[in-house]
Amino acid sequence: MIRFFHVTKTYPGNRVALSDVNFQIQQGEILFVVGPSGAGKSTLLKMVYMGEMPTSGQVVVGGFVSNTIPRSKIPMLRRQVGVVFQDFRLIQDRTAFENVALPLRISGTSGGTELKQRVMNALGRVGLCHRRSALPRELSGGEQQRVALARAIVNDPMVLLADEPTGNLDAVVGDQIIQIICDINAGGTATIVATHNEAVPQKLGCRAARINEGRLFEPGGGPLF
Amino acid sequence: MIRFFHVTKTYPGNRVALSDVNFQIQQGEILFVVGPSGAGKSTLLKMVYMGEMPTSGQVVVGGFVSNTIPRSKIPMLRRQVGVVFQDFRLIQDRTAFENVALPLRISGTSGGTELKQRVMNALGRVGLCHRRSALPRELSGGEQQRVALARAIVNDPMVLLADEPTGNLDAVVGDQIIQIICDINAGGTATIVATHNEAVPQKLGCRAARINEGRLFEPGGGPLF
Amino acid sequence: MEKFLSRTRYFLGEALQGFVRQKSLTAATLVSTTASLMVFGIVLLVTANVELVSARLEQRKGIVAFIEDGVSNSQMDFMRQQMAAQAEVESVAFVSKEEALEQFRKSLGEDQVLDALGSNPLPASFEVKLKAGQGDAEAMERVAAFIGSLKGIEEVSYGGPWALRLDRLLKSLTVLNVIVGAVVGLAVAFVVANVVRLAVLARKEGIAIMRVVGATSHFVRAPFLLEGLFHTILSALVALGLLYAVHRVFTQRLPDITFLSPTLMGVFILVGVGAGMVGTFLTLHEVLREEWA
Amino acid sequence: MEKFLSRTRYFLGEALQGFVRQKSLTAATLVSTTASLMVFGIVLLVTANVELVSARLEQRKGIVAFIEDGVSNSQMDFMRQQMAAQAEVESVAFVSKEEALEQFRKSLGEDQVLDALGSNPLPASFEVKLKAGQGDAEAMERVAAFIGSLKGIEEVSYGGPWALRLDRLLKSLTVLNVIVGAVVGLAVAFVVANVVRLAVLARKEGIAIMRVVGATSHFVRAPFLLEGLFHTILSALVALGLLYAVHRVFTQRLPDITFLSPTLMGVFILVGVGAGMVGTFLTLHEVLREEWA
Ligand SMILES: Nc1ncnc2c1ncn2[C@@H]1O[C@H](COP(=O)(O)OP(=O)(O)OP(=O)(O)O)[C@@H](O)[C@H]1O
Ligand SMILES: Nc1ncnc2c1ncn2[C@@H]1O[C@H](COP(=O)(O)OP(=O)(O)OP(=O)(O)O)[C@@H](O)[C@H]1O
Ligand SMILES: [Mg+2]
Ligand SMILES: [Mg+2]
Repeated sequence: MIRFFHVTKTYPGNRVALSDVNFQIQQGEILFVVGPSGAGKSTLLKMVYMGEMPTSGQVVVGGFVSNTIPRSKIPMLRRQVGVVFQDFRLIQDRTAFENVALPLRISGTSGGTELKQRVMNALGRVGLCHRRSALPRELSGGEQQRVALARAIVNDPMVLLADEPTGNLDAVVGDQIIQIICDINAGGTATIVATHNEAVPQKLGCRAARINEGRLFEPGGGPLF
Repeated sequence: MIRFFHVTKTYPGNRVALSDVNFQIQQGEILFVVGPSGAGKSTLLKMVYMGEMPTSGQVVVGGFVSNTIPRSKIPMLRRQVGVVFQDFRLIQDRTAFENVALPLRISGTSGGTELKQRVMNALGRVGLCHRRSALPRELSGGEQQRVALARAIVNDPMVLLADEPTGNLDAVVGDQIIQIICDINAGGTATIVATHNEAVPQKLGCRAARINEGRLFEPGGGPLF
Repeated sequence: MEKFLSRTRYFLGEALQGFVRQKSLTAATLVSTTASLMVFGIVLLVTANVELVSARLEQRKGIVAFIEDGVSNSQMDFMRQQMAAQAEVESVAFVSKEEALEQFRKSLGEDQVLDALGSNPLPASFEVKLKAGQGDAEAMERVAAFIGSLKGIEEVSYGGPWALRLDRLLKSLTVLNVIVGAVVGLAVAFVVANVVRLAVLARKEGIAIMRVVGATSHFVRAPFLLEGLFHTILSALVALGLLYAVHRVFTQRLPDITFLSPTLMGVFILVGVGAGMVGTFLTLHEVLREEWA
Repeated sequence: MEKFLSRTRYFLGEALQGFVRQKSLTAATLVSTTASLMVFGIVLLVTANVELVSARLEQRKGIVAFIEDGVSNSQMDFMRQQMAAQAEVESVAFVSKEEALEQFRKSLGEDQVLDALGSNPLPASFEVKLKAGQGDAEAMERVAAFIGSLKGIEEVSYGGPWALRLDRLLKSLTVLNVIVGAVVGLAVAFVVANVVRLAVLARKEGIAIMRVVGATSHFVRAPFLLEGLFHTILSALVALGLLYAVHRVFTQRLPDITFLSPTLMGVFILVGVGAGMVGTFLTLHEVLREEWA
């Protein structure tokens, strides 16, 4: 489903954010990427939805290959990838409901009533049905984060990316959120979760890779893949 | 320095975010406010810089009183309050340097060379001198959070508010950041840190108050004050 | 189908929201575009009326060739053949001296004066009708000159000079229409482009987010296109309404004045809406190009 | 002092950034404002030149009163007193028949024809000069009428009708100036307001952040005010430059044409810059009012 093949990303000014990263995730697999601030976690996720392109190497997601994908096909890729951004990226002048509905509107896969159902279902999973009419600035940080998760899963994506999805959440709600992500994953969605909190994958006993200064290692082994 | 007196905040739609909150912080004191998502932590901090006004009760910060302060005086208050916002609030089309310089430019207290020194000093404390020319979108989440802290402390504020200042940071950098906040506090700045992570004040053995559904409790006692 | 409807409703809602949100801006836009379009509309109105006059004249357009006295019948037949052979000529009718007198008498209403004349002073004549569509002033002039050169024709009379002047006026009006249309079109395009630019800027972050969530550029553009379309259509309609009001005021004094023909109405709406859409497209192209790719 | 400079530099930098960033918008703004201002400038240029002609005429303004032959000296003295007693009159000079002849002879350049005349046909006259500032056409007319009514005066000659016409022209030109100035001012205000609105919208979040970090509304507004000022000043200067070029082109044919007087130049710049600033202020007031309080 997702495969990184010798991926290196150098930002302007010779900042190496990823260097020779290799790994592979099948449908239904989950990978935690753990590392300190500035390690390259968000950059790795950006590569998956092709918000950034590798400087060298190749990223393959579903049938899309980073080297050959035309710009006009990128939206098709992104519609199959749900992302919880580290900074949420909610549209400020839309309600929680409309923010969650956005991917459905974009893919145009559902009519009025079905759309409503699916949005309320997603909001329900993150426990925010009662806040559906609130604008992002009327939500607490953690609530915004949960709305972002609802938006990421509303479309039953093939791939789910979550960047620091519990950064603004207390232990109780944080565990609930991780549980939701695991549930989605169990439904067959390939999942990558980036976090600075090493306890999260440990508690779950999940596959975790450590990233530091752009290099990815699987603990108890050499470089991955 | 800061005093909350029977403060209640009700958002439109009858959402009670704070209810009868009382506490007091002297110069040089630090208070951790710990609580789950949506408990009212950010709302409490907003009251201090008067981004929101109490529905009833009174907030006193320095010489400013929430009931009587005219709108035109609010900027004067805010110049003496450094805030690390939960969502960072960096200006997207300014470099890290310019973002940190903003409070100095606003208060107009320093000329060109002094300004440069103070900004670089603040960036140095959070370990980001080398990223001074980066725009926010070129920084990782944790780096943005640290720039936000640098901006909050560059002006030697009388009050420092930090909302979830380690939400995007790994344990190592997070501890450094907390250390910086404690240092600033030790210099006489009244400080409030809001976090969902109970471990933080425990580790430091600092005064901590628990907030839940808008009610503030000091552990081992009844409601505060 | 339901999906299509729901999507259209969504785009319409989005567009309307931008339209309604900044009222003072929408009002300013409406005023400027309507004012520009009114100028164009008035020029078109003048054109329509000149066209009408010209068309009426056209109906009456014909050439009368007066025949010298004493021309033989065979000579007349020859002349008639010559005239009818001209490509522009539709029909040639002979009016004898007697018929001419009869017509004249009728037109005067049984007057006695003519009888007093004794002999009939009116010449026989051919009435030449030109084919429809061949009736422009120059063709008429050419045919008249040809007929006048025939032996046995005493004089040729036709509406030439008047028609010529009118045709020239119509031609310069057409040029004026094109120029004014272009200038007004530019103004409308500029104003609408501007309001669309504002709409896009106001939703900058929202657009970036949509992109990252998988929106195609069509999806992003649709509401802004609609918003531009709203502005232009509203302006065009208001301008058309005002124009009609102006027309009504004039008809109270000059009841013969016509409103825009369907064609001119089409031109008017095309210029207004077309210019607005061009402005919208170009701005969207400029503003949404790279930054939020 | 250093602080003040650094702050000013900061505001200027901010404003310039917005100015430079959106090049096509800045260009469009410049074109529209400059075009509007040019219209105003040309009207002012016409005014300046009519004023000039009028001023020159004023200098030469004077009344000549021809005296009937055979008026006695005492009668002349009386007339002279009467004229000099008028409030508007500055001086009265007597020109005798002989002096008149001498002047005429000189002006003809020693021609012989006059000698052949035998007797001197030229009348004696008074040359009446009006006080400066009293020289408007109506005053002159009044004085001329008075002098004409004196006994012993044969005829009065003065530049009256011409001056009157010029004065009227000047008055209607002043009205035109006010109207055109107002319309152009409105247009400039609208265009500048618009570009400022765009600048503010483009920095919406930045403004909100500044506010929350303690910026006064003055601090937030300053760069936008400067940006509006840049646009207007640039437009005014470019328009002034173009106007000067137009003036130069005309002077090649009509070398007497003058450029704007300092006063009119002041009016021009005041209207351009003033309108731009009003537009800027109103927009900032509207756009920055509550949303980011
Ligand atoms: N657009 C960019 N231009 C230049 N440098 C960038 C850009 N984006 C990220 N970087 C740099 O690349 C490095 C990795 O960034 P990344 O956002 O991937 O870190 P991260 O692991 O997500 O960190 P955090 O936990 O703090 O969010 C950082 O040093 C960052 O400054
Ligand atoms: N502007 C607002 N309008 C309406 N409700 C609001 C507004 N701001 C906050 N709330 C609500 O008030 C409650 C407290 O919000 P607050 O932001 O203070 O929580 P918090 O403790 O900071 O939570 P978190 O840890 O998730 O950031 C939440 O339920 C939130 O939805
Ligand atoms: Mg990150
Ligand atoms: Mg919060």
